[in-house]
Amino acid sequence: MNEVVLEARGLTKHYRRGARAVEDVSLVLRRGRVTALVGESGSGKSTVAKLLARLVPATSGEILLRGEKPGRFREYCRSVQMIFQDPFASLNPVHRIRYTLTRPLKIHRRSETPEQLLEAVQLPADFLDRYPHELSGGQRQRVAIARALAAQPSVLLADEPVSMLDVSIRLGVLNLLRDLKERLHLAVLYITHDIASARYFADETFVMYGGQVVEGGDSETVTQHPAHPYTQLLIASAPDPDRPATSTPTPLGEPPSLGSPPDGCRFSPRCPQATPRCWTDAPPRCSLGDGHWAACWLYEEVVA
Amino acid sequence: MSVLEVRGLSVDYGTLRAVHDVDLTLERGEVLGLAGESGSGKSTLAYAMTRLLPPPGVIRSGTVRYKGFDLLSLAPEQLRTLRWNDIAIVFQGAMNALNPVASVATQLLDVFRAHRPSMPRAARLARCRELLHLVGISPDRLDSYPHQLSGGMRQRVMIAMALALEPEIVIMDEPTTALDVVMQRQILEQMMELRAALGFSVVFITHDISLLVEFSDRIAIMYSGRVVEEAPAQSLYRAARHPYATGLLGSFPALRGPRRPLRGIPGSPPDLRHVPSGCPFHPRCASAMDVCTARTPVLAPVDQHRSVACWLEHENRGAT
Amino acid sequence: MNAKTRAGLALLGFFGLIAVVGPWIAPYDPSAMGPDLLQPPSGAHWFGTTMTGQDVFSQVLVGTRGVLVVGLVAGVLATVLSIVIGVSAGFLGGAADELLSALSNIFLVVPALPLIIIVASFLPDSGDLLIAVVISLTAWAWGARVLRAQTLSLRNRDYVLAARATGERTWRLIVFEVLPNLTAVIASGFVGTVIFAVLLEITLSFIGVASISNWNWGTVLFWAQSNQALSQGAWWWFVPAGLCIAFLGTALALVNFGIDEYANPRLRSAGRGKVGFTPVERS
Amino acid sequence: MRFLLRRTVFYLVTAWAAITVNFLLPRLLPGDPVQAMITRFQGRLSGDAVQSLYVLFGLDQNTSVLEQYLSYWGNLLTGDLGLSFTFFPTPVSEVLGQSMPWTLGLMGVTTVISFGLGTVIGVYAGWRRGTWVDALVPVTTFFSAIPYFWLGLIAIAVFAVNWQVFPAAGGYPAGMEPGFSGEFAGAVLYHAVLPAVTIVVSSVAGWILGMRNMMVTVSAEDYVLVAHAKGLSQRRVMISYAARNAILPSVSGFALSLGFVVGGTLLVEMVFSYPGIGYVLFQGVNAKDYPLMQGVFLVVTLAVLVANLLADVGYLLLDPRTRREAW
Amino acid sequence: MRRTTLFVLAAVLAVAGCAPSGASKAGAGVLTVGMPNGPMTENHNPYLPTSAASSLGYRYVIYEPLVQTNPVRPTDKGTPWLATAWEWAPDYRKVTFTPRENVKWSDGKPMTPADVAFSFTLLKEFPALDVHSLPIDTATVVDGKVEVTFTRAQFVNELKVLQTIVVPEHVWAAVPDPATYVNPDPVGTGPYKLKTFTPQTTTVVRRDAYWQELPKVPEIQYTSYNDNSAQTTALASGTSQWSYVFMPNYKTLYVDKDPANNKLWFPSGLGIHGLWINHTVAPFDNVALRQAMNDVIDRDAIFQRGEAGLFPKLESPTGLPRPAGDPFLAPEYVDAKHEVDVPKAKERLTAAGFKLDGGALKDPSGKAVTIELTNPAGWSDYLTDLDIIKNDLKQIGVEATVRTQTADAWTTDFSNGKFQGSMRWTDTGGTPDDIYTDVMNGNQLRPIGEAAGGNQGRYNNPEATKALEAYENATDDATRKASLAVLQKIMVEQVPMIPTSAAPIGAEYTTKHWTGWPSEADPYAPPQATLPNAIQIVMRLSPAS
Repeated sequence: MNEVVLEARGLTKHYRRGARAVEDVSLVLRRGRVTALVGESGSGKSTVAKLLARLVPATSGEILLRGEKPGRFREYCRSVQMIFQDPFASLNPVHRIRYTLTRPLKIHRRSETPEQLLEAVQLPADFLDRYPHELSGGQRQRVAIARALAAQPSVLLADEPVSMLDVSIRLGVLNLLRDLKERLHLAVLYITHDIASARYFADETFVMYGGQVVEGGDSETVTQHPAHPYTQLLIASAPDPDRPATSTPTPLGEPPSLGSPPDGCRFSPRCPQATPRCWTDAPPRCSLGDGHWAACWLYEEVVA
Repeated sequence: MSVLEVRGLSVDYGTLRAVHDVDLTLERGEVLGLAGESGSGKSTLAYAMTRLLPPPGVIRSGTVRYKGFDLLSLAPEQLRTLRWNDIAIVFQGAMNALNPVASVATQLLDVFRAHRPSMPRAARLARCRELLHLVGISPDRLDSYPHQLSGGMRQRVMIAMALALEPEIVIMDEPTTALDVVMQRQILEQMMELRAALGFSVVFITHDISLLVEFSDRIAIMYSGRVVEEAPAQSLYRAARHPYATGLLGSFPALRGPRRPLRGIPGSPPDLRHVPSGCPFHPRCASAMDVCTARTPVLAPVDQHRSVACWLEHENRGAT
Repeated sequence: MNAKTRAGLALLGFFGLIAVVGPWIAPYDPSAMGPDLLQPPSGAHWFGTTMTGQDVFSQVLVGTRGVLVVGLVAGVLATVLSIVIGVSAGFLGGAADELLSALSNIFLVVPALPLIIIVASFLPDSGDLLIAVVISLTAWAWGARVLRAQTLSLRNRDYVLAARATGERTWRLIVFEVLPNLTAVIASGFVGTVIFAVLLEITLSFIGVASISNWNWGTVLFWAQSNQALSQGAWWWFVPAGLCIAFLGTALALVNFGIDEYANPRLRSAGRGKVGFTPVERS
Repeated sequence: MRFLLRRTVFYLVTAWAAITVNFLLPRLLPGDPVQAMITRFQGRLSGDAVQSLYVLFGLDQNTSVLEQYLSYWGNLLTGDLGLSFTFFPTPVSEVLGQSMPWTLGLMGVTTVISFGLGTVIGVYAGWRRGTWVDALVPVTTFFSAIPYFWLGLIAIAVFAVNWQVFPAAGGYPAGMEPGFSGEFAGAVLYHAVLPAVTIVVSSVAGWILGMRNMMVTVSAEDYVLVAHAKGLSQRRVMISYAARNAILPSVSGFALSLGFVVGGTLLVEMVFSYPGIGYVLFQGVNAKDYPLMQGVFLVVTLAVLVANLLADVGYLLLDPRTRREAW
Repeated sequence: MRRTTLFVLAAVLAVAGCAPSGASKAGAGVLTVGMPNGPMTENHNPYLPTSAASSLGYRYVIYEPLVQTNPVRPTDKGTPWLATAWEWAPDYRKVTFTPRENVKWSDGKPMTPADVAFSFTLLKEFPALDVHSLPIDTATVVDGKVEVTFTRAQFVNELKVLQTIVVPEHVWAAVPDPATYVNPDPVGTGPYKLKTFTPQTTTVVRRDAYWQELPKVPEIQYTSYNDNSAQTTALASGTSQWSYVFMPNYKTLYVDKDPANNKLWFPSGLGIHGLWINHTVAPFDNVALRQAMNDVIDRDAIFQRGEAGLFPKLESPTGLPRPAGDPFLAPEYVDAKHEVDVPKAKERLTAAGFKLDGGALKDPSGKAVTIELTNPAGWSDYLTDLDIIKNDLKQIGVEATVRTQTADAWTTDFSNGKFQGSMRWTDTGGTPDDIYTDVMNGNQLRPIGEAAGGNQGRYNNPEATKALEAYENATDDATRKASLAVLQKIMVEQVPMIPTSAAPIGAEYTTKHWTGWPSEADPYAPPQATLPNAIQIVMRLSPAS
């Protein structure tokens, strides 16, 4: 098993206005592995990333870096870096690329040059004197990755790193991330709403719904043999040109309001297999073998 | 039989040419998919057809034939009566497409007020309820304001509004990009049911080609302001001919079946300010030849159902 | 940059030039009393003379510097204050925000003109610079409010978060990440404050709160008014200084149009014709 | 509820702070009311009068500022604003009562007119960008850059002295007795024309520009495009979709400017000798009339606060999005 | 403009304009009086300087004084008014009035000697009402006469005592606090009674009966304009028939509008304006320097340009305006006249050890002589005066700068002795004592930083103080003459303050509707409508044919 770098235990975030964005999330990130966190918009997956990056304080729960409680933020962020979803928003428009890349090198007293960072993300060195608006989306996201690499982190939190990019260049960025992971032996958290890309890119996949992780396990297992009804719905809904024309229509319903989530299982109002118990009691994590688990009453017996 | 015929449409955006000499035909009752990446001109094309392109967009050439009229030659007042009554649009990003300070009812009723002035108020209201019901929203949502609705509900309201006058054509511009996959499927499936029931034609614009393959009858793929390939959805999916179309199809990871290797397309989509000479795709094309850098291929039929704009095809055709 | 902005900058440059060279090119000592009392404009006195025989043209020329200096100094000070308070409040949030917001709200609520009159009467010598300081004290609050709102919206932009995630200190986030993106807002606020300061200074001179020993356009108007120039038919004593103020204010406003258009690209595009009907211009 | 509570706390804190500042400000002024009166009378009131005036104004007792502050609050809470020195022994509330209607009448009405006119022109200028309406913007900007007193004085010179079409000064003819008669109302209107027109001319540009820019910005919003696509009439799109949204910032600006109606009248009333509250403040400041100044400041401050409240409420009513936050 | 406006900053305001004479019924048997004093509140208390009655002057057509005195001719015997006779004790600590009989209050009750005594007692008991701070001891009715005693000699206050107005005891005795009494229904002995009040205009109408022949003016309208400008306009258009207001150019603004009728008369009283010098600031404690400054300051320029020809120039080096001061002039100064004399000034300076070095004056210690002249910003006539003085002083090498302050800051600084030179007025009264006390009374000396009620220049001369005391307390004319001569000598030779202009008691009036106004030719009373003499003028007015 690869070394555990970052561990989250029971992370919970409630916002002041009462939104319960993240509820009791536990995660483990290992060196050299990509962990995917999949969910719809509003499921709380981005909040998890910000919690792990310590950009927002957690309401409860703890984060362990290499098994220890992390110290000062600067030390912490040297090990844990984040890549944001929108490369058009995550680079300050008023700074040249050189500034954006030099700053983290200075902050973390790294000896590399910004040129080396650009090279690592396969961009030419003459990009240093350009402004973000002169770059395409894919190039920007590469710059953002280079910035994250400047600190020589061991963990990379990638929050939907390709969802804002054009389809044709998404692969390039994902492949770059994978290469870097291999080369630098990084632990990567890959957050996405596209479960198909999690299958391709991530070793492990966790599925979030309504602020909670509902299923987790090996990516291939989770995508090919989804256990939780929500994961099943997610996979059934994904666009699929090979899909038989006579598939069952998708059930109607809305994602839960995080302000006042339903009691019990948060998916229960939309769940075609919900039992009265699902409405009242939160389901436990039920292990399905090989590290595959689901938080669903359907698998209670398996646990027992 | 075609309901809409676009011929030689060119659109400038300031000094940039965003749509380049496009021909397109929409058959009655079909779903025509319009695919392409950002800057490919797919949305510009759709808005230009209805002359809704905001400034500084200017239409430079072409005709858009609908029921014997050329939409581009109509006086504003004539065009106004055609709009929505005949051609409705479902916009992307439903958050901004609904007037934030007006209730759902007001915005629905506006349509009747403009196009069915003689319709009694009670009938209008009844129709509004019916429409909401049609798209699966409880009619008591009529008094809601847009911000009180979820993204999916807003998009459904937009669809209800688009269908209010039972138009001939519905243009759907990335109707589901802001929504997650479950909601996306719900809405598209519903739309297709309604189309089957009401019989309108759809122009479906999206960058998600796998979605298009699943939901449309015919697909036109745009690149840098031009249509590069046009073919029935399934045949395009099985065997795309234009290298760009092939690359695009190869960029989507498959959820089912074996893990195919993904190819993707190298390079970046073209910047309209610096369009490459010749075939605009040639810098990213693995099969590029000398001719590709010099001359721009035109869209030409390669078989009964398919047209492609690529020198490879032209050569093939010439060879046979 | 469009024609309006260029016109504004040109006019502003002209006044700036006068502010620099005015005292040297003035044909007379503006305070010197000459023998020609209350004469209409003539070759010798382009803008005529006052009741004590002073040359109005020289007074307007010499007075330009005072107006611009006060406008600029007050503009700079108020802008700095509004940045410090507004941006800090917006960025820091929490108790600091509550406190700083309350401070700016109080300054917005307390009546400004009386406040200035009171503060000015405290000062031993109400010269140009002090007046500028006092004006800036009353002029910063609105800017601070606007900047706070803007900062609030910038604070959680991804690039600020990203910079924070790389380990930047808070002050660096404010100064190097947030502030540069507020440039247009700050510039527009600065120009607005200069307009406000110029008008206020002239008003203060006119009602005799600011020192009248320093020549500025307000002082000219003060003397004209206290001698009832208009009733005496001496329009030349009253009109030039007022028009100068109006032109200076217009120049600044035109510059601000330019800044607005820079900050809001939607204002920039020179769209014409009916909105909602794309023009068809077949070539 | 939370929102309302927060706003309430905000208003209370601001009111307290502003009223305290208002209490302190006059006391920080150099000079005292008696000296000011001696100066005003310039030798007609001999140095001997000083003592009698101190007694008259009740300034002969030495009370600490803190005591004064406490009794000030005590009086304020019972609605007693004290006696004016300038108009001794008329109560401040009476002086204010006498001048407020004039200020509110003139400034209130012109602010409404200016806002209405500016908004309508701004809507058209923004909608018909690049046409002649749009050209009004620089012209009105020029007028707004003119110092108000100068514009007013020129207007008087031209329209009251040169072509005597309007009266130059006052709220009604000297010697006419105020009352609810048609004659009096007519005279008041007639006297208000010149000040009102100059106020509108010098303040309308801000509304035009703000509204125009918002119209331009809003016109590019999707929902305006949708409205066009729906085939609605131009008028309907312009008013119900573009203007209805564009007006939101203007409305809160308008409410706030209503608050400055009371405080912003000094120059108008000075130039046109209008018998309003600005002129009273002017007299009070010159006479070091603490009670009067405090009274005016109080009214001004409360007006601004009430206007802020109005702005909040206006936003609640006009923008359904904020309603959820509030209730 | 300044002082003539009660509200100094009112200068700020505005231009002239012409109120079309809408509702004003000027001419039709109405006398219209105007004052530039701003809106009024209803307050008819005749004692309070803050009341509308005082501000506009109508208190003096409703209430009347015991004796009418003429400040323009202060030594003339007063005219009996509510007192038919009065007699001072030789030490001027007691005065006995013989109240007029057959005088009726406007409520029909007769005026009694008790009312007179009550009026004095009222002033004694309520110091707040006693603006002149008269040291009243007792006021008693003795044999139908009223005896008023004082704790100090009242020779110099004679006019103030005689002008005391009489109020009805039956009304005022019931008033709990006369100082806060707005007197809503004034009851007086005068020929007019209140008709209406509005903040802008107060109207009084003629009563049916009066103790003497009724005046010919049936109604007087007192209008308060907001500022000088509006008042000037009203005068020019004839809307206002009688006012006093400072105008920067009375010929253009007023007289030329109707040269036949628009008149003004600005007679001197016994009060002056001049350049006050701070004697605690070196080298201005040097008399030679003060004399030299006095020598070069051009009174004529100040009269013409600074004071718009309205405030008569002061030519007597004694500081006494003429002709009002004529009876007081010491023989040696009767013909003395100030002349600008630069050479003489330079001589004086050289003799005292000053040096003129390249146009700059150095004091005996070698320091350059500079002076900062201060005045409130709004007071344009003073500021113009200072400008003229600045140019004059340049001739003897004194570098003067002019600085403006707010009126309040200036008032404070001036009384605290924190100034170098300022234009200011002196007190006005019935004898030169008011002027001289204000300028040089040692009893009013206060340290720098402490407010002084007079002698703000901190002129310290025991001889002057002694002479003032002698003058005030003298019991015979010879002593008075002698001490007055000493004071004049000090004024001329020591120059404690540099007098520049007389403080006139001036007014504008039109003869279009009413004639009989006081004038240079017939100086029976000062022409202002706010003085006790106003009723004398109204009595003399008759309709123009």
